[in-house]
Amino acid sequence: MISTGAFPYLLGLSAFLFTIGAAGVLIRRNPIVVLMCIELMLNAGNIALIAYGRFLNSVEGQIFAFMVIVVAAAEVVVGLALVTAIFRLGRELDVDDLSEMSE
Amino acid sequence: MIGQDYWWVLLIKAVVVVLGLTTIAAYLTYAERKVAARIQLRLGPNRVGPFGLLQPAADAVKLLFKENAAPANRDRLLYLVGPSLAGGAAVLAFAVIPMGINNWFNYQFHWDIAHFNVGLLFILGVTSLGVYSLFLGGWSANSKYSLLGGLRSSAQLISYEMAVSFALIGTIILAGSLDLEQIVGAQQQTWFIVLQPLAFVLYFSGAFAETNRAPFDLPEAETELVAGYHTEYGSMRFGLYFLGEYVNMVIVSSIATTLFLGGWLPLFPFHPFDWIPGPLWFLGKVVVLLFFMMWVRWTFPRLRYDRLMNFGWKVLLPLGLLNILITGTVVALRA
Amino acid sequence: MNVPWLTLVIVIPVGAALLLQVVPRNLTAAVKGVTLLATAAVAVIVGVLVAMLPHTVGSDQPLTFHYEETHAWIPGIGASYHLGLDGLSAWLLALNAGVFLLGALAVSRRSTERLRFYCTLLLLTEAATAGVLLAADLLLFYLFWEGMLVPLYFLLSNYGGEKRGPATLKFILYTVAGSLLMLLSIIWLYVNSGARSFDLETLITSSGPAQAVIVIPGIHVPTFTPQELVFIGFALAFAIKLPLVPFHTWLPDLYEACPPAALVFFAGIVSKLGAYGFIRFGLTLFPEPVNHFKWFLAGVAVLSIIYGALMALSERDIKRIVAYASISHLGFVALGIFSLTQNGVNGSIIQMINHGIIISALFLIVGFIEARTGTRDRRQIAGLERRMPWLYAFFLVATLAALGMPGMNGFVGEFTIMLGAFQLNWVYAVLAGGGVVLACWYMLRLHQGLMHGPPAALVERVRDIRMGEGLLLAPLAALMIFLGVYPRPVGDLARPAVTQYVARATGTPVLPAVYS
Amino acid sequence: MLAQAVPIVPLVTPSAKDLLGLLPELILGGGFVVLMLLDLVVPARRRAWLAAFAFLFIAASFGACMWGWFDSGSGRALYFGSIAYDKYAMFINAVLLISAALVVIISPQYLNRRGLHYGEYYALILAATTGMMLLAGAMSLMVIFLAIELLSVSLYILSGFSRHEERSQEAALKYLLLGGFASGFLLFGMALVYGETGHTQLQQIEAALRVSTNVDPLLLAGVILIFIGLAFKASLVPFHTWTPDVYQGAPTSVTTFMSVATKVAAFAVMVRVFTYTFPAVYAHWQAIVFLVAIASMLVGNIAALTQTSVKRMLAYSGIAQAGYILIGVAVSPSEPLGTIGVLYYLAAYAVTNIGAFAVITVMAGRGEDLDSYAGLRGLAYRRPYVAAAMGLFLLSLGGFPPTAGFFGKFFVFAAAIKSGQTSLALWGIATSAVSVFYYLRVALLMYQRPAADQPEYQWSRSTFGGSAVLLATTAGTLVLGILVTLVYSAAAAAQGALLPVAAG
Amino acid sequence: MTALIAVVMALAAISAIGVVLSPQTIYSALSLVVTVTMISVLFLLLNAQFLFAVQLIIYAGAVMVLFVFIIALLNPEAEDRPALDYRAMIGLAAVAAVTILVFVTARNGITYGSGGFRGQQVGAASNPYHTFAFGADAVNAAGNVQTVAGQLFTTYLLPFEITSLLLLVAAIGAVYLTRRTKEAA
Repeated sequence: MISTGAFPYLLGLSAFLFTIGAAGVLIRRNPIVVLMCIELMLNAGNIALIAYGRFLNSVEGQIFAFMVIVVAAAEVVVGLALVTAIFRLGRELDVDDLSEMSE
Repeated sequence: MIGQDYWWVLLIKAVVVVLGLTTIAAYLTYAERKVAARIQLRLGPNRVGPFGLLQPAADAVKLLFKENAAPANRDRLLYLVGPSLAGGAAVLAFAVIPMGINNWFNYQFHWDIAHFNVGLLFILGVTSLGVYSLFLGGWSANSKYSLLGGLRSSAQLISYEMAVSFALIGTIILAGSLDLEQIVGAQQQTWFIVLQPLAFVLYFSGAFAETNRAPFDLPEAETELVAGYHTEYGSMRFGLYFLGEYVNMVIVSSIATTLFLGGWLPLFPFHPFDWIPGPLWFLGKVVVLLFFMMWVRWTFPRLRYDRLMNFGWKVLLPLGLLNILITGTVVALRA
Repeated sequence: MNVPWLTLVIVIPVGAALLLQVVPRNLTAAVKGVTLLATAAVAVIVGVLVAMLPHTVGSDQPLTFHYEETHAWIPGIGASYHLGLDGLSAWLLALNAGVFLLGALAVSRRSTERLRFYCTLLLLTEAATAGVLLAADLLLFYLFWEGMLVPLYFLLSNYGGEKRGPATLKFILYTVAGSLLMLLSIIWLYVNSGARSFDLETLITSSGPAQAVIVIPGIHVPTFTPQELVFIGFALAFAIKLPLVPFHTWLPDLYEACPPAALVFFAGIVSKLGAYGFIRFGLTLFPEPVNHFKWFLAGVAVLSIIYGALMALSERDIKRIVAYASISHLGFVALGIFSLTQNGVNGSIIQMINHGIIISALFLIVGFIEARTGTRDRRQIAGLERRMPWLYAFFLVATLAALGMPGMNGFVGEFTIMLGAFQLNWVYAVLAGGGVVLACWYMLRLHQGLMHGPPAALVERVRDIRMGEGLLLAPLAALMIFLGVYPRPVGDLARPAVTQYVARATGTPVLPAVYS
Repeated sequence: MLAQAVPIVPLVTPSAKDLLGLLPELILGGGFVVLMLLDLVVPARRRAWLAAFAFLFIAASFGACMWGWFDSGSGRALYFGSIAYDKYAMFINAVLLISAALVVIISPQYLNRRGLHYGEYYALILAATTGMMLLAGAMSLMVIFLAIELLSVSLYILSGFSRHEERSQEAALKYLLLGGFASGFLLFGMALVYGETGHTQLQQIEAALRVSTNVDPLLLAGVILIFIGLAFKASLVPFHTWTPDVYQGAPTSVTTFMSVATKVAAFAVMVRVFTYTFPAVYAHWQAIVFLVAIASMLVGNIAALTQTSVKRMLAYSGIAQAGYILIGVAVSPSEPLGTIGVLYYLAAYAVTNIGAFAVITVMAGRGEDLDSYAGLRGLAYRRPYVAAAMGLFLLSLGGFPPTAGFFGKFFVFAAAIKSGQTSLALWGIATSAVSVFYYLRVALLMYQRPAADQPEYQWSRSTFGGSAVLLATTAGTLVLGILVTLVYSAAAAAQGALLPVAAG
Repeated sequence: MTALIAVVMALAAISAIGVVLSPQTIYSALSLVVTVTMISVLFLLLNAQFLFAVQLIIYAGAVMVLFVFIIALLNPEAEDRPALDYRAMIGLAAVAAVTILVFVTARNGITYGSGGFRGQQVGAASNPYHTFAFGADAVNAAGNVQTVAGQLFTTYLLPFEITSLLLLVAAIGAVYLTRRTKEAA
């Protein structure tokens, strides 16, 4: 299967996805897209976990990643529920505008 | 592990399976019309070729040469992606369906593309992607009928996928493995349809919904939605959706065969039944199930949408859980 | 004698303050009654304690505390509830009790609107200041020192003249900044003492020698040792409170905005606490730094004397004149302390008491004048002598005391301090003498301007002070004269403690108690 | 090819004793489920019963905590090193439970007034508290991550609990998006730490770090990413941007809970992870924690100066307070006073801040929050006791003796000086002096006469529950400021028994 | 096989860029579908079959469908800001820098040397909990689903139970937040 030599590439990919997700959170304004960028970050973490776990012969990485997927699902459910609720109240979806309170 | 075959063996297998599936799917359209005709006391297609056997080919030619009519304000890319994906997930899932094992000249030949130690998980995972094809078809056309159809189908698929997965877990508990070959092997004595009748019923009911067939064909209900998510598709793009639906039928039947009907195992484990090669047994069982699906389609009325969702969530899912509970308890007690 | 008298001194006002919360707000008589009763009770207890205080030097202890109370408070870090009274704090405590009693008496009956809140704050302030004077544990001391600001803040910001907002804020920010630095120093002392205790007596005996920070070996660079830095932390807090000159700017503004009744105890005791801190903590904990800085600090004190006097000369607002006079007087106190001589420190203590009495009287008088004429501009007032003969008499006594007329108490303190200053260096004494001359000038000018000459327009209708007001001033005036003629009680009581303090500061061994 | 399915690793199931050690969390988690079921049968008018039930569960859990505190069998890790059963966790649990109980007591009145009285509220409060308690004991990166998510998801929902108010929903969404962002950092950091040490259990990570000689950049990156993730939760600068908006938008009773409990839990885990698991690489993370502490103190206090809304002011003040608490983490791990200071500060902050927010909650009018400074003006004239309590809380936040806040600051400053980081204490003291300005400004406002043209604000009458909470927090603020040794000795005991170091 | 890995990784990376830079929300979502699918393939190649299935079923099959669903329902309009403005440029530069840095660090053999991963060596020395009790290839021999499941319900029971609580909370919250009530305007 994948040899140890691929590890740097895997970790590099993981870092790439993580940073691009983080950059996405910072530059995008649509909350749905921001949520997706967060998913990207969590996925990046999962890649790192599983790649490490594979080469450490440890299942902890996989179990951790499994939990993370569950967490991500929970977060998305609540996030999208909020997005729907706000949309129902008749607001444009824009993170930068989510500052009715800041004067 | 995905298997120990040479790469060219894999390639040949893959080509054969893809071609075979398309052909079977094509001829299923023919079979469907024939069955429908019989049930409705008609003849069905009988003009093209002997008994109308070339009808699928004629249809294919017609679809291919028809003019492409597409909505003007569609999403151009996704409009194409949708049909292209149709059936793709199903074909992918077929890669791990085992149709038998032969030992030729010390070369262990698996009648599948990839032998995979968690085949069932693979199938569950891959089939969950099928929803995108329907959704994209419905969404990209920018028409309310297709959108509603797309959303309905997605919701339906997701709801029933849960129920279907739960139904399958009983067999996994019994077989103690996720490897499809091992699951089949565990049915050497008794098919799981005997041990898990409820699970089979649950799975197959869910399978109707997953393939969008009557009585659960709400997403493409002609009378309400003007054919649903593929309303705005014509010619071969429509053909692809059409094909995909029948490939899906083959897949769900194959899964049911593998998990409940003993896969490639003969009906009775002795001569002369075991002279018939495994793959043929497998195909035979699949054909029976396919016929059953068609039969149901032309004899059952369609459910209302809310009833459909209720049925999935409030009947199939609890029953599936109950089945897991009972099976698990029994297995735990016997161990 | 198992009664925790010192705790009672703190607890009685707090208990009374809590009791006030359940007294209905409109029952002004009851509110005043409770306040008076509490302050009077404290005054009685303190009076008895001071009267019975032994005039001895502690034999085996570095400091001479009496009526000590020690309980574990935060044993985990070695902080204890340690109270004690000695000759240094005894008279200040008496002054404290006295000015708060006066303050309680001076509460105007007409301002009933928020009397209860006012009285609550007054009582809490009294508890805090008493705590400051009694605490023998550094953490406990800090607790009261900083806690004192809380009631004062509300008092000043709620009841005062129009400019009270900024003035109060200035005061609080100055003092908070200073005391936070002191907190830092306290923690440093605690951490580096080795004894892991906040107890003053323990810290005095266990503080190690100061280590100089050597920047370049072999070359003397004037840097501060850590202990000097810590001393600076303390000194800043005390200098701000006192206040010494560069840190004095909050004082005139605040006194100007402060309600007259509150000024009695504010000016009477709060500013003395800075000086008290210098003696109690500065001299004992930091003998070397104090010795090191004494020239500089005494210089600052002289500057305060002269600057305060000059500012008092240039002001027209009588309240501000008294405020600057106060700065000048407190400069004397500081000068006495930093002379690091027995005479000087003793004089400082006497002067603190005297100044407390004088300044209370002066502010009361200023308050009466302002209430009657409606102005504080000294040029708009003249000829009060005829309209207010009683006030005239009291004012005369206070003026003479303030300018240091022999026979009045101000003279005793200033004279003793000058003696101490002379022992330090004659220049200081001469300059301080200049301050006395200036004091004569501005005080007499003020007195003349206000009292003599033809009555000004504003003075036409004023009436003399009432009986009650007169009774407030009478004991103060009596004390001014009494202490001027017979200052021995104060000096004798303070002497044993001062001997110890000065001995520690100058590094000379404690002489056997010479009781003359 | 038909390999037999045999278990490869011997499977060891956790023992029943482990379950007993987790009793406080179990009671609360069970309470969450029970409340959801009760919500189905309790009629809408009787929802106050749910509050009573929630309170009972919290009380029972508190009892279990007390039992755990005195249990001689504590001081070990349960579930194969997943969660600690030690006095430290019990201390934090107690603080969390008291906070939750106080919030539950003031909530019915507030929720009724705002038309938000739904059963989910109490259930979610219990769920969030469960998450925080799990976090307080967490001994594995997995449990830390999941507990943080459990508490965060519950709080996201609670922040958006006012469904028909845009402000609340937007606050919740903002909180969720930034919280999710933080989770990403946390997870990636955990992945790196796991990969570089080979473990997710803190005890083993600590042991591994002690053994290893060279320090990998990726490991340090992981440590720092974990810090960033936790700093978000504790709202430290520069990861604080969500705080004011969320505090202001969320229903006040939720803000009360959130402002205190989240911080308590976040710092609890921060101490366990940084001070006791990563001491081997202290030299590498010290500078960042140091800078973040200073930045929090500065930004929080300076930004609070210009606020005109009480909730926002308290939000910024909370940021500054977090900076002070962080001093206790930034000092050398070998200095026990740092941890004790953090614990004391957290307890002090909990009572004080709950009190301050409780005043706003209790005074809230129908359908709107008491939010602006102008709304507080003249409070002392109409509600003298409430105003006096609020004044006390503000003084405590400002660090005046003899209140709880003073000793919180005192202990962390003492720890800083003791471990030779006087500059931290100096920054703390300088910013404290600044903070006096805005705390006293609000205090003064309450004691000012209401202006003639001021619109008459509808202050509500305090109910029995509200008064009880104010009384309790007032008493707590004073007790922590005077009878210091009660909590100090408990904190010292908690620090002494802190896993993972106490075990090894 | 190497080619396959390279293609999968490249696709994952490219589609991730697509998530961030797509002007239309739906394209972002579909790009993310591609990313998670490719990641699932990576999981498969990394011998994490269970995670592969979970990733596909939960992420691609449920979470992303939910996204797509909501997008279709709400139909949010395209953002007015150009996707590739200066902020995006800075962001991408940072991304490139971080990626290269991490890659080089991992590559330089600090993380693992001839004796295997550092974590493994250190871990083996300090481990009382048998996490490495599987031999080097025990995980690879049979489907590691069993190993994962066995550990999940024994050693990692507590975290597993917390996830159940978490899901319950999320479900309740989603229902609460989206429930229509009479007082809704």
